Amino acid sequence: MSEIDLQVKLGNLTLKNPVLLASGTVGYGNEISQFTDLSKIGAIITKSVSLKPRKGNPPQRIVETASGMLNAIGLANVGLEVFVKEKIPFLKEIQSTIICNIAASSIEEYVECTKVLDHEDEIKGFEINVSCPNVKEGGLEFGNNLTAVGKITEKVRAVTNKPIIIKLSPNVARISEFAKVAKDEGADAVSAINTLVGTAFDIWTGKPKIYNVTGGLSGPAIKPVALAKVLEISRNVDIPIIGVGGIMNWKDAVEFMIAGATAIQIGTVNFINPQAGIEIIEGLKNYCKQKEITSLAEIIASYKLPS
Amino acid sequence: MSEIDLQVKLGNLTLKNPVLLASGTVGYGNEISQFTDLSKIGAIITKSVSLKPRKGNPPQRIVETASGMLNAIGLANVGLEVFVKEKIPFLKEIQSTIICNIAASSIEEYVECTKVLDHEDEIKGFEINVSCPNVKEGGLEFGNNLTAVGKITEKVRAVTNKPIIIKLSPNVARISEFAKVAKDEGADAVSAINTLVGTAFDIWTGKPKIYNVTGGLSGPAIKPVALAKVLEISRNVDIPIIGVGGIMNWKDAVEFMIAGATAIQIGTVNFINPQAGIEIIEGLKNYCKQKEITSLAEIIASYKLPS
Amino acid sequence: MINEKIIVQSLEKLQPNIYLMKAKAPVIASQVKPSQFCNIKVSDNDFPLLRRPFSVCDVQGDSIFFMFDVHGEGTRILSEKMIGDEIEVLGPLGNGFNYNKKFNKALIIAGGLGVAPFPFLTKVLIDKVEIVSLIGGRNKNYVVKYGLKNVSVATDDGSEGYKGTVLDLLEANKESLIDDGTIIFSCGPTPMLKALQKFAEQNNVECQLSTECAMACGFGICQGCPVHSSTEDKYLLVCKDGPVFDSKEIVL
Amino acid sequence: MINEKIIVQSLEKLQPNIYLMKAKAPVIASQVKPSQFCNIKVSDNDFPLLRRPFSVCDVQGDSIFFMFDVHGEGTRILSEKMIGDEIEVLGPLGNGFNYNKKFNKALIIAGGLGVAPFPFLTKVLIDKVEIVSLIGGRNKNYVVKYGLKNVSVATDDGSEGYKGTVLDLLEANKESLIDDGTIIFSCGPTPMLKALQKFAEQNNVECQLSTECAMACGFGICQGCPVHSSTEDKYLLVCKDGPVFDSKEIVL
Ligand SMILES: Cc1cc2nc3c(=O)[nH]c(=O)nc-3n(C[C@H](O)[C@H](O)[C@H](O)COP(=O)(O)OP(=O)(O)OC[C@H]3O[C@@H](n4cnc5c(N)ncnc54)[C@H](O)[C@@H]3O)c2cc1C
Ligand SMILES: Cc1cc2nc3c(=O)[nH]c(=O)nc-3n(C[C@H](O)[C@H](O)[C@H](O)COP(=O)(O)OP(=O)(O)OC[C@H]3O[C@@H](n4cnc5c(N)ncnc54)[C@H](O)[C@@H]3O)c2cc1C
Ligand SMILES: Cc1cc2nc3c(=O)[nH]c(=O)nc-3n(C[C@H](O)[C@H](O)[C@H](O)COP(=O)(O)O)c2cc1C
Ligand SMILES: Cc1cc2nc3c(=O)[nH]c(=O)nc-3n(C[C@H](O)[C@H](O)[C@H](O)COP(=O)(O)O)c2cc1C
Ligand code: FES
Ligand code: FES
Repeated sequence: MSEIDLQVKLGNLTLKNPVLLASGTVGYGNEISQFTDLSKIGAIITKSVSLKPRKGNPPQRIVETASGMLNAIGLANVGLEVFVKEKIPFLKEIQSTIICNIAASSIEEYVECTKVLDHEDEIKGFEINVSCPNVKEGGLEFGNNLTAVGKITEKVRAVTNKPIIIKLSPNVARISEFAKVAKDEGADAVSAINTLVGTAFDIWTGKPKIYNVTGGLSGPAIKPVALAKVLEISRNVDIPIIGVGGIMNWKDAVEFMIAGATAIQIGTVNFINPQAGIEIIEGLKNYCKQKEITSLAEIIASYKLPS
Repeated sequence: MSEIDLQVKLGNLTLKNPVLLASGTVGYGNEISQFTDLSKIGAIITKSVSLKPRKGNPPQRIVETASGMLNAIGLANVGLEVFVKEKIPFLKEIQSTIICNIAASSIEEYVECTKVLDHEDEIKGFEINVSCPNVKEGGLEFGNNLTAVGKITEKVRAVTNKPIIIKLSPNVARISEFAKVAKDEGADAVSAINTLVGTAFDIWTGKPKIYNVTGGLSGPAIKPVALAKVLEISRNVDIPIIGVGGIMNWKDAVEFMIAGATAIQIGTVNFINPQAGIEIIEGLKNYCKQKEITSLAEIIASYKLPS
Repeated sequence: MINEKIIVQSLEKLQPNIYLMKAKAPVIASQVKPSQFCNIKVSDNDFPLLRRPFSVCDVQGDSIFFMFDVHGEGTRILSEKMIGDEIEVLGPLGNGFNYNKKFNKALIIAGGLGVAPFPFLTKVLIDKVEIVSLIGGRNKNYVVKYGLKNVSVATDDGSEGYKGTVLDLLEANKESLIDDGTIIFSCGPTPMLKALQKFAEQNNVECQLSTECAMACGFGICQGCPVHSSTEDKYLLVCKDGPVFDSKEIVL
Repeated sequence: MINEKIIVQSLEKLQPNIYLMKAKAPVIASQVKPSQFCNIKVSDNDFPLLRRPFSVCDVQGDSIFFMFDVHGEGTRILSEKMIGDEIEVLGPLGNGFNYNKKFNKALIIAGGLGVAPFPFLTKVLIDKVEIVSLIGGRNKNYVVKYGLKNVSVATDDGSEGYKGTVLDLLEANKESLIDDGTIIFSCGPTPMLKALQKFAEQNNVECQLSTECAMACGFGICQGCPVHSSTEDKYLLVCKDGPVFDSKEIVL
């Protein structure tokens, strides 16, 4: 049997395989490269970068929950300038496809970041994290606001020809409406999902277990929710979807692709098994062999619903 | 030390303790009464009752997920008539407080059910399940629609003086807006949360693991989300909250009360440990002793947030 | 019915992947009937979340037996139990086989781990009626004859006994196997039960099916285990109304 | 740094609730330095989800040791490992104590399980400098002297040694304990480290703190483990920049 074709396309970006490392879960690649060969990964999505550096939240930033974890890192990052000067050179070396995730507190900041990074050859595309508070609107999340997501997509689209991926918030009633607006305004793909809002309390002190009070829930606990969001988008909007949320192994990855994902991202699992990405790629190949298909693309959105 | 006071109030309804059995997870009480003494429980909330009997969905209706389960029972129930004739007599015997959960596909159906059941002395209050598809509006969920939740509360309020609890859907961006509208239209309390929408696929057949395609996610996996929703309501709306979602033991129950819940419900855990309710009541008493407080009410919404 | 803390007394490997557990369970042992089941909390933490349903395979005095194959996480944990370990078990659940009637031959048809309830049924019926057992498995490693009488084997790959399904074996020998006083008692995968349902109808023989399906509670409160009634437009519950049904009663 | 499959060689109970595990880990054993740590996958399924961080307590040839108390689910699972069990371990992680400098006395201050890194440090320093160890515990069941030298004990309830905290003990004896060439190496609960930070400043003695905090990855990719820098308005990472910090370097 011939080699299995794992290639997938997101807009005009071709990835050698559909396994991406999720934003915020591999930093800028350097630490995890000690444990795994990043050149084999479909793409790396950088930790959210903002115009200015951000310190992030005070401790405690994370807490484990049943089959999941809450995090409130607070978008800690080195800022655009240091990112370009210090992080991109390393990213260049590792020969993986780099997608830059951008976080911002105003539409102008999204645009500004994209403009600057558009010049960087190593950055092959942008993932726009809209799960950030909109400072101008008093801290309400962009991600919950259809108009804001549309505006951000439109304005960012205007300043780059590289692929744009809008990373959607799951904390909304109908995520497909957000995917639709992203598509209409020119996005090449959407990522679904970012973390769910959650919290935890210490029952002896009455204090929240994380300083920020609420955090983002990730890990296997959220997989059923993420899958349902991917399916909802897939059934309603014609746009490539990158599935993310609770993927631990190749079986989970296949499940997301069946539900409609063109590619997938892994986040929390990197903390537990830094080689998970490569194991998933191998698992996908074996799955194709067992199913006797030569291209992984055949399984995308191959769900069979009862009639 | 004197006896610990576990009493809590929901509107004009006083419960001997804050531990309620959640709708759909104890049927009408008869089966679980073989394993536990229902007279000790704060209240039992019946399986959702609708005007006409409902067969429910074909199998498969449930599937286990990481620290959770998906269910799509399809609101299978005996219908109002049989409920009144056959189920209420048993509920009368068990000497627990009975709250009747009502599900409906139209506002009129909610009103009609409430009217009929208002005459039943055994029914001490109503929990209105708004996570049902609104058939008149083409199947969109009432629970996602502020106007609909307001209307339902208003109309149901008009036909009963018994306490009304609106059971809120978590599948919305800002649950506190729904709690607010419920309060404004005269609800005595809200329950938070119902299940999260989720799905799962069989990777060999491509079929969804449950016939209904999507189901409701419950169990420990959703606890952080449920807690965050309770906290959001508690910080924004002055209405008693019944916390529900992933409670397995007394510690979880305390966590919900700290986050703002006046009472709590247990669902999935009943399937695993039919005595969980009684164990939680005992655990709450011991907790009060250890904290040296005489009334559990002291811990409600006692969260201490960083300033 | 009770939530009993049973104590593991032995755990034997019957086949590379098939185990037989004996456990002290005085209350369940004194109440259980063949093809009733228990819902087992395999771990003492919240993982896996749900209990796992298993037929009571046999009863000896104060002890009950479970037979299981390692499938996923739950059965793996069970297979690693040690003598003396305590396990929380809800049971006995459901309705067992109905043999309190006049008949003279019990024809047992089991597929795979569907043999589990039959050692107990065999023990109960052994002095009363003739027993003939047809069991099927993927290959000889999936064939377990523990506690059965008069066994004929069918394997998909022919590595033991007849080559083919247990239904093929039944069909091939139906003349000698079935007479007026025969009741078929069956347990196995749903496709097998479906085929057997058809067979029973065509051959006009009473047939009781012990069915399986996903379960959360095991005792009637979750409504997670429906099976369609063939007589009314409604669902029956496998855990409460079953797991044993007359083959005419349900649509599989 | 490696994700090594280590093999349990022994598991000893040092106190009612405190265990010492020895495991074969050739790669980590050859690289690790005192107060570096490992992030341990305690189970071979997804429960509990995250790894658990533990200091390397000692090294003997190919083997490393971990000392731990049973706390929650993760340490309970560890305490039930059997000889021959494989465990996946990321390590060695972080930066250990800095002792490549001129000093003549190592004053070890440990609270509770904070003793864990010191058998290894003691082994490394034993022929080079004087070692004095002050260890504190809730009561005598929480006192472990394994692998330490010159030990004085403080217990909250006075059930062994000095009655009071280890800081009280230090304060009471500071004249004799501290001189110009002393470095304090410390590990324990954050309130203790905070008190020690103050003590070190007031007494002008070099002090290295091995800190603890919640961790997801343990190697710098999650940013879950911040500790505030005292020199700049930024966070350092306990797992990558620590766990050992100079007491002047951080705000606890
Ligand atoms: C009434 C009844 C009696 C049974 N008796 C036996 C028996 O005696 N011996 C035996 O080996 N098996 C028996 N089974 C099947 C047994 O319950 C499953 O093999 C077991 O639940 C698998 O659990 P797992 O965690 O190892 O597998 P996983 O596949 O990891 O389980 C995942 C989920 O699917 C459910 N599940 C998986 N397989 C089945 C199945 N075949 N039927 C129902 N639910 C399933 C599990 O309960 C769990 O919720 C019986 C099932 C039922 C309903
Ligand atoms: C660098 C470092 C070195 C450590 N070395 C040791 C050691 O040598 N011996 C030892 O007994 N303990 C040590 N600890 C603490 C140890 O990691 C915790 O006791 C352990 O994680 C508890 O896990 P659990 O599942 O039993 O407890 P649970 O309380 O159930 O754990 C729940 C969650 O909280 C985290 N957690 C709980 N307690 C701590 C803690 N004290 N520090 C950090 N995270 C915690 C767990 O990792 C987990 O994510 C160290 C911690 C760190 C950060
Ligand atoms: C510690 C942590 C930090 C994260 N930081 C970011 C971030 O900076 N930007 C972003 O878009 N998503 C961030 N995420 C979300 C992940 O990219 C991913 O969407 C989410 O974790 C769900 O996937 P998982 O369950 O595989 O982890 C973060 C997640 C975690 C756990
Ligand atoms: C099998 C099952 C059936 C349910 N049926 C109903 C129902 O009929 N009406 C309703 O309002 N909620 C229903 N629920 C939701 C529960 O009442 C509860 O809100 C939810 O399960 C979260 O709590 P838990 O995590 O403790 O289970 C059902 C939940 C389960 C698991
Ligand atoms: S398994 Fe719960 S009703 Fe049958
Ligand atoms: S624990 Fe992940 S960065 Fe420190």
